[in-house]
Amino acid sequence: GADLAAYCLGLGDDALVLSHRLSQWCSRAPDLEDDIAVANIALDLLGQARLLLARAAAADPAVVPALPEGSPAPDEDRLAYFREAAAFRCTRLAELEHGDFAHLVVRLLLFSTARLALLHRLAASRDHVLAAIGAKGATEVTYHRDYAARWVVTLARGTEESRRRLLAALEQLAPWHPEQLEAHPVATRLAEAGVGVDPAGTADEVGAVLAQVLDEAHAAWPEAPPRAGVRGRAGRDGMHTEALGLLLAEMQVVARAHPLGRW
Amino acid sequence: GADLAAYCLGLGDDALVLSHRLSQWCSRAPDLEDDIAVANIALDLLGQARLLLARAAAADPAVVPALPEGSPAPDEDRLAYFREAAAFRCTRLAELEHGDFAHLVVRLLLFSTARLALLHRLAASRDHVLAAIGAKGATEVTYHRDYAARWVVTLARGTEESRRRLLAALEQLAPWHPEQLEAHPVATRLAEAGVGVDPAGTADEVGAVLAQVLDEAHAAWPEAPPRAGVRGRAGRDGMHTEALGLLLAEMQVVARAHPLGRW
Amino acid sequence: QLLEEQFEAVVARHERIEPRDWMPEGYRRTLVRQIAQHAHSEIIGMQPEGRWLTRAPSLRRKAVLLAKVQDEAGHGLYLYSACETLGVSRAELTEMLIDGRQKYSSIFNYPTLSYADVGTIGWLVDGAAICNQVPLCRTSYGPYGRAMIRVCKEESFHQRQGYELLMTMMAGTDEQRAMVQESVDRFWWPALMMFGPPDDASPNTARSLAWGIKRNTNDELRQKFVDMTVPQAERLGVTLPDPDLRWDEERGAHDFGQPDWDELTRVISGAGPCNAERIAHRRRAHEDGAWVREAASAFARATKEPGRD
Amino acid sequence: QLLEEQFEAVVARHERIEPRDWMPEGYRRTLVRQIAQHAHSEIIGMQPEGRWLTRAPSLRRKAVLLAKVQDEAGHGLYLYSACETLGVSRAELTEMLIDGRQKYSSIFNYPTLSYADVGTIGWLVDGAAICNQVPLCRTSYGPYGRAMIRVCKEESFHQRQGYELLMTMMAGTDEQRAMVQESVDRFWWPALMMFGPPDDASPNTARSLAWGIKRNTNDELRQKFVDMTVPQAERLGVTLPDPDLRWDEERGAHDFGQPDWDELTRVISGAGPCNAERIAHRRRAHEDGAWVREAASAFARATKEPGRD
Repeated sequence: GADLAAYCLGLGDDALVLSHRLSQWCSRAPDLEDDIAVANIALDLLGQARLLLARAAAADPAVVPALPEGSPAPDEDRLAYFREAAAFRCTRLAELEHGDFAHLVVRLLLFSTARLALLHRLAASRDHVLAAIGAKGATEVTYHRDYAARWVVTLARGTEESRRRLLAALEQLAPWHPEQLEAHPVATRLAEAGVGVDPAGTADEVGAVLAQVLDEAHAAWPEAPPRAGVRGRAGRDGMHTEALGLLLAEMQVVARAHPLGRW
Repeated sequence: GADLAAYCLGLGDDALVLSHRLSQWCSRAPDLEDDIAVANIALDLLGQARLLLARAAAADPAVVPALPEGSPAPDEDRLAYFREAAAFRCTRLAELEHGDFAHLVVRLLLFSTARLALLHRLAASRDHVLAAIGAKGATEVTYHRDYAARWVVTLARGTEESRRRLLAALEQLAPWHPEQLEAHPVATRLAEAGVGVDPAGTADEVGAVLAQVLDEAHAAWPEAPPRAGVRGRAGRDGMHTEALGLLLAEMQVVARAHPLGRW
Repeated sequence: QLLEEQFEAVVARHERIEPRDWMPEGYRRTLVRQIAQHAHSEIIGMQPEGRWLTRAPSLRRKAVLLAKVQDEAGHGLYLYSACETLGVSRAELTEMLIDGRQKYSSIFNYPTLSYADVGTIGWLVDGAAICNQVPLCRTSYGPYGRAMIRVCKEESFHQRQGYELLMTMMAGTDEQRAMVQESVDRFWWPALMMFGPPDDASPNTARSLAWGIKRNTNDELRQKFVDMTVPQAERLGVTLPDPDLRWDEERGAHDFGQPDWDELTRVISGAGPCNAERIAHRRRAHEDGAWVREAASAFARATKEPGRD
Repeated sequence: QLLEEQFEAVVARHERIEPRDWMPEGYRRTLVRQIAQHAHSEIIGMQPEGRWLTRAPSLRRKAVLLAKVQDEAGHGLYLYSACETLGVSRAELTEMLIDGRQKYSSIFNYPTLSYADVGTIGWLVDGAAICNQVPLCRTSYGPYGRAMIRVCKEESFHQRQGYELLMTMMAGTDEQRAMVQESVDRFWWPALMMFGPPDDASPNTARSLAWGIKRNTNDELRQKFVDMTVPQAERLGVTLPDPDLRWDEERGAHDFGQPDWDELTRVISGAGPCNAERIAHRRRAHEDGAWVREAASAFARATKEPGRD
C-alpha cells in the first residue's frame, strides 16, 4: 500500500505541479491558439493528477492529511492543498519557475517524452486503475509531446533570436532531465510486482525520441552534468527546489484559509 | 477606540506593505549601495509598522484576530499575519507590484512625501504614542524622501533611457497618488480631536515638495485622472488591488501554517 | 442605390448579410467596432478570473475555471475571425486594443478580490453578457450571429457553473457566505453598467437597431437582467445591494436604483481600478510573444521553400 | 630581491602588508582570488536567506532577517573595497562572478526549504564561516584583515541570532521541532564541506600558510567547528546526522564521518542544486541595473560640467 501510494503521488504530483505552472501562462501565450493549447495541456495533466492522487489515497489512507472534523474536502484536495512541500514527490523539472516560451516548450518536451514512455508501459499494469490511467494518459501526452516537439523545431529553425532562446532553454533544462529517468526504490519494487514502471528502463526510448527531435531541430543535447540533489535525495524523496514552496504558498492559500469550506 | 485603531492600522499597513514590497528588492538593486539603502528604508518602515499595529491593538483589542488558545503570537503578528486582505487599510499605492528601479524611486517619492507631511503633524498629536511615532518617523522618512528625490532627479536627467523609464513610472504611479491625500471620515474625526491628521490638509505642502523635485528633474506632473475605487471605496476602506491578495498569500504562509508556533 | 435597397431588404426580412454582400460603410464600421469590442472583452476577460487559476481551492474548481478561461480564449478567436471577414486582421485589432483605440467591456476593469468573484462573474457578469448576446444570435451580420450562437451556448454553461459555485459556498461556512455577499455587493452595480448608458444617453442605439445589429435597447436589456436575477438572488440567499429594488406590480417588473454613472464614465475613460493593468498585461503578452510569432512565420516560409532551408 | 626580503620579514613578524607595499605577484593573485571569493560569497549568500524575507513568520524575525541580509551586502562592500586596493575594480570582480571565472562558497548552492533554514544558516553556516574567518583577522594583508575584524563581529551576532531562532522554535510545536531537525539534517554535511577538501587534497594550503594569508589548515578548522558545535546541538536538542560522531577521549576531540566529497566536487563544478539559479539571479540584477548605473554616471558627468547640462 505504502509503495503504491508513494508511486502514485510521484506521478500525480508531477502532473499537478506542471499543470499549475502551465496554468500560469494563461492569457500570456504568444498567440490565442497557444493560449488554448497550453490550457488544454494543463487541463489534461490536472485530470491525470486527480486520478493519481485519488489512487494514492485509496492505496494508503495514511498519506492523506487529516483535516478538522466536518471538513468536506475530498482526498484529492487534501493531498493537493494540505501537504507541505517536503511531502510532495514530483521531480524538480516539473516545479521550476517559468522562463520564456522556449522554456515552456523545452520543459514540456522533456517532461512529456519521459511521461509518455512511462504511461505506455503503465497501460499494462496489473493495477487496473493505473492501467486505465496509463492508457488514457498516453493518448493525451502524445499530443502534448507533439505540440512541444513541433515548437522546439520551429523555434530552433525560426529566427536567430528564437534559436538562441531555444538553445538557452535547452541548456538550462537539460541538467534536470536525468532525474526523471532515475531508478527509485519505490518504482523498482513496484515494477518487479508488475504494478509500476521503472523509469530507468525507459531511458533508451526517451533518449531516442529526444535525439530525433533535436536532430530535426538541428541541435545537440547539451553537455551538462545532471543536477545534484542533497546527499543523494531529489524530488521523489521530497527534496525540492526553492520554487516549490512559493508555488504552494499561492496554490494552497484559499483552501488552507477555509479547511471546513465547501467549493 | 475604534477610530484610533482604524487610523493606526491605516498608517501601519502602509508602512508594513511598502516595507514588504521594498524587501522584495533585496539582492536585486542596481548597486550594492542601493541594496543597502533600500533594505534600510524597508527596515525603518517595518519598525514604524510594528509600533502602529501595536498602538491599534491597544486602542481597540477587537481589531486583533483571535487565534487558537495557547498561541504566543503578539498583537503585531496577529494583525500582520492573520488578517484577510479586505481588513487591511493601506492605500493602494503601497501595495502595487514592483516594476523597475524607476518605479521603486517614484513610488517611494510619492509615498514618503505624503507620509512625511503627515508624520510632522502627527508629532503634535495629543496621543503620546502617536506623537513619538510621528517625531521619530519624520526623521527616518526625511531620509527616504531625499533618497528617492535624488534618484528621481538623477534618472530624469541621466540618459535618454533612464528618462524614458522615469517618466513612464511617473505616468503609471501618479494616478494612485491622490488616494493618499483624500480625506477619510476616520482621519477627519481624529484630526478634530487633535489625535490624528487629516491628509487632505497636507495636500498643498505635498504638492509643493513634489513640484520642486519634478522641477529639478525637468519633468511635469502627468495629466492623469485619479484611479477610481469601487462605489467610492478604496484602500482605506479595505478595497484593494488584486496585488494585495497575492502579496499576503506569500507573506502570511508560514505564520498561518503554525498558528501555535513560536518564532 | 440598388445595392443599398437589396441590403435594406435583407435586413428588413431579418435575414443575414454575408461577407460577400454589399454593405454600407457605416454598417461595416459599426460592426467592426462592436465585434472587436466583444472579442477584446473575451480576451481581457481572461485576466480577472485567470488571476485565481493558481489559487482555486479545489482541483475540481481549478479544472472548471481553467476550462472556462480557455473557452474565453476560444470565443475571442471566433469573434476575431468574424471580424476578419470584414477585412480587419487580428493583428490590427490587437494593436487597436493595446493602444486604446478600441474598448472592451468596462466590467473587466474591476478587480477580483476573492474566490467568490469567480462565481459572481459567472452568475452576474456572464448573466448580463447573455442578456446582451442572446438577441445578437439574430443579428443581421451572418458570421457575427453564428459566432454568437456558439458563444451563448458556452456562456450559459459558464453562468450555471458560476451560480453553482456560489450555491455551494452558501452551503459552506459563515466566512464563505460572507465572502459571497461581499462579492455580490461589489459586482452588482458594475454588472448593471454592462448594458451601457441609459437609452436617452446612448446616441448609437437607434442606428444599430435600424441596421439589425442590435435587437434591444440598453434599458430593455437591463430591466430583463434585473427581473431575471432577483429570484436567483433569493434562491441563493444573498441581498442585492440596492435599497430601491422592489417589485412593481403594475409594470410587472422590478424598479431599481441607478448605477453610479459618473464612476462608469471614469472607468470607460481609463481611470478605473484596473484599466492600466489589464492593458499592460495584454501588451506585455503581445510583445513577449513577438519573437515566437516571427519565428513561426520564418519557419513556415523556410519550410515552404525547400531551396532556402 | 631586497623587496622580497622585506616582504618575507613583515610576514614572518606577523605584521601587515599594506596596499602601497611591494608584494609577490602570486601573493597578490592568491589574495585577489580569496578576497573576491569571500566577497562573492557574501553577495550570493544574500539569496538563500533573502528567499524567506517575504515569508518571515513574525515581524520581529522579518526585521532581524532584513538587517542580516543587509549586513551581508555591507560585508560584500568592505571586501570588494579591500580587493580594489589590489587593483581590481568591483565591476571586474562582478563580471568574473557572473561569468563563472571566480567562485563563491559552495554552501549557497544548496536550497533553503523552510524557515528553520534561516536559523540553521545562522548557526551552522555562519558558525563555520566564523571558524574560517577569525584567524583571517590576523591575515598578513592589512585591508583584508581589517575588513575581517568588522565582518567577524557581525557574523557572530548573526550566529547567535540564528541559534536563538532555533532555540525558540525548539520550544514551540512538534512541527517546529521537526522542521529544525530536518533543516539541520540537510545543512550539516554541506557546512562541514565549507572548510574545503581534506588537507591531503588541498594543494594551495601550504603556500597560503607560508604567506600568512591562511593561518590554519582545512582539517584543523573543520575539527574545531565540530568540537564547538556538538555541545550546541545537545543544548538545542537536535541530533547531528552522523552515526560516526563521538568523543575521542584520547585526542580530546570528536571523531566524525566524512562528507560526500563527490557531491562537493559536483557542486563546485556547477552542478549543485542551485548553482545556475544563484548566478542567474545575480546576473539578472546586474544587467537590470545597468541602465541605472549608466544614468548615475551620466548625471554625475553632466552636473560636474556646468556647461553641459
